[in-house]
Amino acid sequence: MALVINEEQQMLKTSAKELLKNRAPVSALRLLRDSKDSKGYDPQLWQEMAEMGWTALNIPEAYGGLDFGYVGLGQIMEEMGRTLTASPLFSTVWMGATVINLAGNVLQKESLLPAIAEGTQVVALALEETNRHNPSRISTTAIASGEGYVLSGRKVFVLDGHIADKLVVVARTADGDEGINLFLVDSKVEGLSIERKWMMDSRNSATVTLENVSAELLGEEGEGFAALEKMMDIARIGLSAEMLGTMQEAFERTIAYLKERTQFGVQIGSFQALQHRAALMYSEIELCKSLVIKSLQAIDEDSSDLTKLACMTKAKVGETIELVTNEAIQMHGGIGVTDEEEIGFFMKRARVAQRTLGDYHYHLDRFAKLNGF
Amino acid sequence: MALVINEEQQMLKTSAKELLKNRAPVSALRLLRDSKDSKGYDPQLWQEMAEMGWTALNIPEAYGGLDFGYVGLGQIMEEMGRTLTASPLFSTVWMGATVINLAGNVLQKESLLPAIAEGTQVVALALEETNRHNPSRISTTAIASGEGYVLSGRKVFVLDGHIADKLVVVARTADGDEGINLFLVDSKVEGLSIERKWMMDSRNSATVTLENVSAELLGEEGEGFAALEKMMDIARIGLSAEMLGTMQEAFERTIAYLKERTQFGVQIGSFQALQHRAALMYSEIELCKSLVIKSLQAIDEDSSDLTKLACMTKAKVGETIELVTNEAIQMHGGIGVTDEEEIGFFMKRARVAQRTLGDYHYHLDRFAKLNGF
Amino acid sequence: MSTTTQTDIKTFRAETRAWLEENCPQSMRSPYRSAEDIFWGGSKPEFSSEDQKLWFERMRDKGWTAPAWPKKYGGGGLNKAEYKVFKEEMARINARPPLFSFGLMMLGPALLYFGSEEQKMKYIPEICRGEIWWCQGYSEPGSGSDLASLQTRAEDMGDHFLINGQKIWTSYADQADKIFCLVRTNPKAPKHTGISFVLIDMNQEGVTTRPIKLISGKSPFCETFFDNAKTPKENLVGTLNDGWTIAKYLLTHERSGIGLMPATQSLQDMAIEEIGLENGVLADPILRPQITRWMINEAALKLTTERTMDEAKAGQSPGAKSAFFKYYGTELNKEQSEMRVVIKGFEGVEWGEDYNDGKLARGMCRTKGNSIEGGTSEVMLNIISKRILGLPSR
Amino acid sequence: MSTTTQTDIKTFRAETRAWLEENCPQSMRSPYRSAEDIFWGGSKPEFSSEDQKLWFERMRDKGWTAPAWPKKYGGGGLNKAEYKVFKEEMARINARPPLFSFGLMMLGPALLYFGSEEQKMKYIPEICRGEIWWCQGYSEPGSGSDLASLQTRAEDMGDHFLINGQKIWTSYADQADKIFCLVRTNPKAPKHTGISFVLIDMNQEGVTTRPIKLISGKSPFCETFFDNAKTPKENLVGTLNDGWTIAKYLLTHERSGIGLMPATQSLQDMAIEEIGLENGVLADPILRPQITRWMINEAALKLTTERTMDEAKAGQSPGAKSAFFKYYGTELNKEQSEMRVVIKGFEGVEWGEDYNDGKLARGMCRTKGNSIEGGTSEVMLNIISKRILGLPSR
Repeated sequence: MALVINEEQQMLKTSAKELLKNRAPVSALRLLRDSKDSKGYDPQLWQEMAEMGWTALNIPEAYGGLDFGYVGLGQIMEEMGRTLTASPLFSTVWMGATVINLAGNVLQKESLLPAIAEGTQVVALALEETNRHNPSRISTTAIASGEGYVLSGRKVFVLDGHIADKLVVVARTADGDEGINLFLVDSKVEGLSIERKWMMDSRNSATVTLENVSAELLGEEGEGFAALEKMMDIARIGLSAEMLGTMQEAFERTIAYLKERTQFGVQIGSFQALQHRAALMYSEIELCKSLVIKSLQAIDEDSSDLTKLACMTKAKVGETIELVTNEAIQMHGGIGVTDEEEIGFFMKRARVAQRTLGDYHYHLDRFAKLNGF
Repeated sequence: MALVINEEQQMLKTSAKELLKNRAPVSALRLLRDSKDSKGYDPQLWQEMAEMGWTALNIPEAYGGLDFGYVGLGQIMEEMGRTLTASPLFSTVWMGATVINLAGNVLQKESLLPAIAEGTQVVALALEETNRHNPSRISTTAIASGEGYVLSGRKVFVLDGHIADKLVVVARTADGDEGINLFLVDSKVEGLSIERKWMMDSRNSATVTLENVSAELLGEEGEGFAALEKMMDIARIGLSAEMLGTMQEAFERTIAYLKERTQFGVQIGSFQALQHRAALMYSEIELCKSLVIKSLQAIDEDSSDLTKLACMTKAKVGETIELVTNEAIQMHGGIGVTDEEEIGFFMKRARVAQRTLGDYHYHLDRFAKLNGF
Repeated sequence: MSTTTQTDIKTFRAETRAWLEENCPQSMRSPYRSAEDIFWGGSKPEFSSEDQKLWFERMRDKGWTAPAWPKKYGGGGLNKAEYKVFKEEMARINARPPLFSFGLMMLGPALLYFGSEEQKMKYIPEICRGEIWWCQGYSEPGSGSDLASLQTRAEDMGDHFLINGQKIWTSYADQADKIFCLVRTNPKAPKHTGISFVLIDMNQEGVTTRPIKLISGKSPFCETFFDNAKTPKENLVGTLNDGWTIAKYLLTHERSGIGLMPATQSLQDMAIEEIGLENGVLADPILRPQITRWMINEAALKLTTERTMDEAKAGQSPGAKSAFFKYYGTELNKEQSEMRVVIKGFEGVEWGEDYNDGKLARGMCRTKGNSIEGGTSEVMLNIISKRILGLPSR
Repeated sequence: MSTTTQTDIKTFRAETRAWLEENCPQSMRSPYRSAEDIFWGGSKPEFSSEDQKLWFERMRDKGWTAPAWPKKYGGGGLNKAEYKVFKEEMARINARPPLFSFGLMMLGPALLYFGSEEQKMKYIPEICRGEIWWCQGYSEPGSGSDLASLQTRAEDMGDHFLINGQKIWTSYADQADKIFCLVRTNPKAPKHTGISFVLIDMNQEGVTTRPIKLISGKSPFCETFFDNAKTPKENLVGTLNDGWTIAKYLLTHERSGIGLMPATQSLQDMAIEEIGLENGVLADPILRPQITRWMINEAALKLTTERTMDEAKAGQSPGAKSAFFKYYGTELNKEQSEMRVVIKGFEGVEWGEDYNDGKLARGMCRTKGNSIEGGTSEVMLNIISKRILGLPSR
């Protein structure tokens, strides 16, 4: 498949850029942050996104979706990465809808996917239990009880946890990876407590405690971990698309600053040392672009390379976004470290995105293991 | 102790610089190489070095040495690093004399150290058996037989092996590190075959095969490995001093070239990108200088930090010499990759020195282990 | 200065040790843990504890807030050998400096070197007694690394200068009593010339300040505005239009000040505790060599500081080497603070609601400024390449 | 050119496959393993095997040494769709190119674009038939990256040019029949102007060559000296004094040629074989992430080549992007060849007595030139920053 987006995808990207420029520039995130907004996102904007179909792109037509595919959804992420837009798109659509579609039974899909497509349901994934990404180290327990299960444990870094209607909780019914299963938990249920955390990127994250919480198994027992793994690879690619947008925006702003700012009587962009560092960043970003488009296509094609591609992409994008956001601040000089200038927001978002679903250390190591060394 | 050399050491360094400039510039190594010299070094120069006392600096007065210390010997190495001088100083004095002095009994010291001090005995260490430095992986066997031992095995990368009068062979009498011991082998003895290898740096290295070779235990059984380890740390520091000289010379030649060479109508040293890369190299070299002097002093002070310092020094120096010699060639441009220009010799020496007694991968890993992680 | 014999020094060491043992409160015998642990002095002094006050007053009364400065200006009058012993004895018990201020760090040294006798007698004793909080007015919006392009003007009005303009990155300007300041006194002269070094009272109409918020949150930095502010002409330090000489002298002083910050827990311990070992090695195989390289570089940098001092003692001039220390130290500091964030994972990127939360993330953000303030890394590399390596300008 | 329907293409594929199956000797169905496997053509052709000769002659007779060039100049006349199929079918059986030459790679494309009809009819068929070995005369001692500073002069003598000067890095000049050459035809004009592109016979008095030895050992590079050499004026290609346009066109062609060299064994396999695994991971914990990063970068660079071609097909111009490919590809190549030396340890730094020994060490040395020849990495970064990013010149 040609490594370019088609006309329809381009149109979607253009319309996303337009909406986000008007409705969700970086200043919107600043406002959410400074007002300590209780929701951490703009529900009206979220509704507009749903009206534009963004919440339905990866959902099959049978469940009220558009079945447009992940390449298109990736274009939206890239544009949201540029504007640092806070919304439940990643938690609900990339993670929630994907895992329900992969693992859920028909009834579960029927009850949840149309609501996600309409933008009326926010879904959060409760996965992590330690400070570092580790999907196999699950100690939250799930014990069969009557028709359902009872869950107990503690989850950290639950993205959009405090605004979710439903949680998909990863819990253990037995030892080993096969003993790890997925459960649907209503956010209002007894025994569940959700504590919002204030993060560096001013986005939503929560710590969730479950004490004998009633839950419904998502899909079949024994199949949860495989679905979780595939969903994580898909979500890593989506997040990489967002990070690609973020690094491109930070880079372009920096190049613009280098052209505009004068020191010692000349534009600082005329200093060769900065030029070469800019050219290096350009090169790394070019590589990231290729990995992201290839990986997005791999989702839609259900390619057997999905795992390796997701791993490579998150690793390379993670490494590059650190380089680019650090250089962006350094090249902005004194103004770059003030809160008034927006460039710092990109660095902060980069750090949290880096941690999400495995940082570049995690994925470098994983890639070596996938290759048998 | 102040991290500077004293007046006596400075005098020694100055006289070494003088001798080497006249008798052993880089062109001397080229000549040895192009004539495929059968010895791979200049015995007359070696005799002059001995007359200047270089071969006696680390040998106790009781055994005909000067007991001048390793800081002084390090200054010689640094100067020899600048001129890429081929000589048995490292094999015979840094490794041979050191290990005999550490492990040998009085009789052995009396028979060997004075001869080394006089420059009439070349000693080589036969340690490695695999392609990568690994002092614990010894399979050469030593079996007690009569008053002595009989050795069988194959050794690679034996520096100065084909010109040595004596070999110190590392062989195993039992399992584990304690089972590793040191043996003196005469280079003319039956069952020993020595094959010279032509190395990238045009210095001497050989593959040594032992088939039931008669050998004498150096010192006491069970104490060999500890002596070997200490000797290796000392030798790593000596080699680092040489590498420091090599990187400084390559760097200074490059800076001179940057000032001399014009392109696009200006000196290429006025290009800021090259200036910053030069400043980076300067900084790394400064760090190397401090580690080398501190480590040399640690030998003379018999410091308990010797192991950590040797490890840090070889790691940092190894990393920096690769940076500097690569940049040196790149900054010399087209001329830098011709054999006619001498700068390539520095890169080639760097690569072999890097491998000797553990490259920077080895020592980074070792340093982490020494620190319990 | 008097010379000191070995016996004198022994006596001095014994006396100092005894005095410190008796006078340094236990709570003052540990490194600073937070900004509150530093006493800055000033006309409205704020102590965070009784011990801090006691310790400051005892040391002040002995002249030991500035132990090596001449006694006649309020210093301790220690000679080199004594000062070395003093520092060793302080370090032995981890005693905190009783007073920290830009007066001690910067203005004092500059006055001792460039000031008139009147200025020394007037200002240095105040600094030693911690009575005046001085701040520094160098950078301006738009000047950045190109400090000499500064625009704040001081007009000669006969008996005083009339000052108009704006300064930025003036640390603690909102709390300071006075400012030492670079101003343009000859607008027609080329950049480096025509600049003077003057002292200005902050407590006057015509001087206003505004704090700057950083990416790490609140900060000591301010913007300072001069709108027809005044200062008597005797507050000119050094020669008119030759302030650049003093500025350069002080920049070198400042650079050597910004270096590695003390960290509460070593990187290595933090990593072992948080990430753990597998088969005896750190369970993050990528972080492991990064930490190792950092440890080696940090140790080597410390040794290089030591070596440079030893070389200076042996008569070798350090030249422009402070640029190297500034560059390397701040880059190392940025690295270690990034690694701490990585080690702590999700917790490392927590920000919290309050400035005292999210220390790792905020600390990392703060270090981003290290390679910008006091001369950017790029300027340091320029200095190394031109002044140390002698590479040509275009 | 004719358009081709899907049916035509299917037929073409079937025919091509059958023809290749029948005509390509088995020994020609594997990638080049060493320099000897390449047939360069020339007036004194040297074949390393009978199969090589047979394969060349069969392909030559079909016009498939230059499959996409027009038939009237001796090419295969394939249209785009057919050429794509041709390449796919060649790749399917790993068929080696039957002829490799600077005529095919560089001069031919330049003549097709800039040459007169007479020049095309005269020179291109010879190139396709591999009868003439062309070499390239661009660089001069002292010109380096600043190619436009060249000094070799061609004086207008009425019917011919008189050529004096010296070229360097002329690959295989000692074996070549002719040279395409940049010369200065107007010494008064500024650098980029006043340069012309001419074709010169090497077999004449006044042209001498001397091989250059590299740090890797012997090399195809030579120095070439012109001492009153001559060439008829009809051998001027393009417009007089406008040779720079052709030079730039060709430099771009050359850059896209220097890229990753095929390696016999993957880094990863070599490392596993030589170093081995411990607890399932490579026993060199520092090399492991280096190899991993390299593998990811290499895959990403390949994808970027693919993406750039797809974008070009979709109408987006690649602009100056060849500078990026040249830069990144050569840096990756240097890295992998350094890693091979590291993996092989002591054996990796063996040099041996003969040029065929010490392949790893010599190979590593040879790659050092990759980031210099065809435009240094620094020049590539300059091009990226100015032509792609639009950063200003000083």
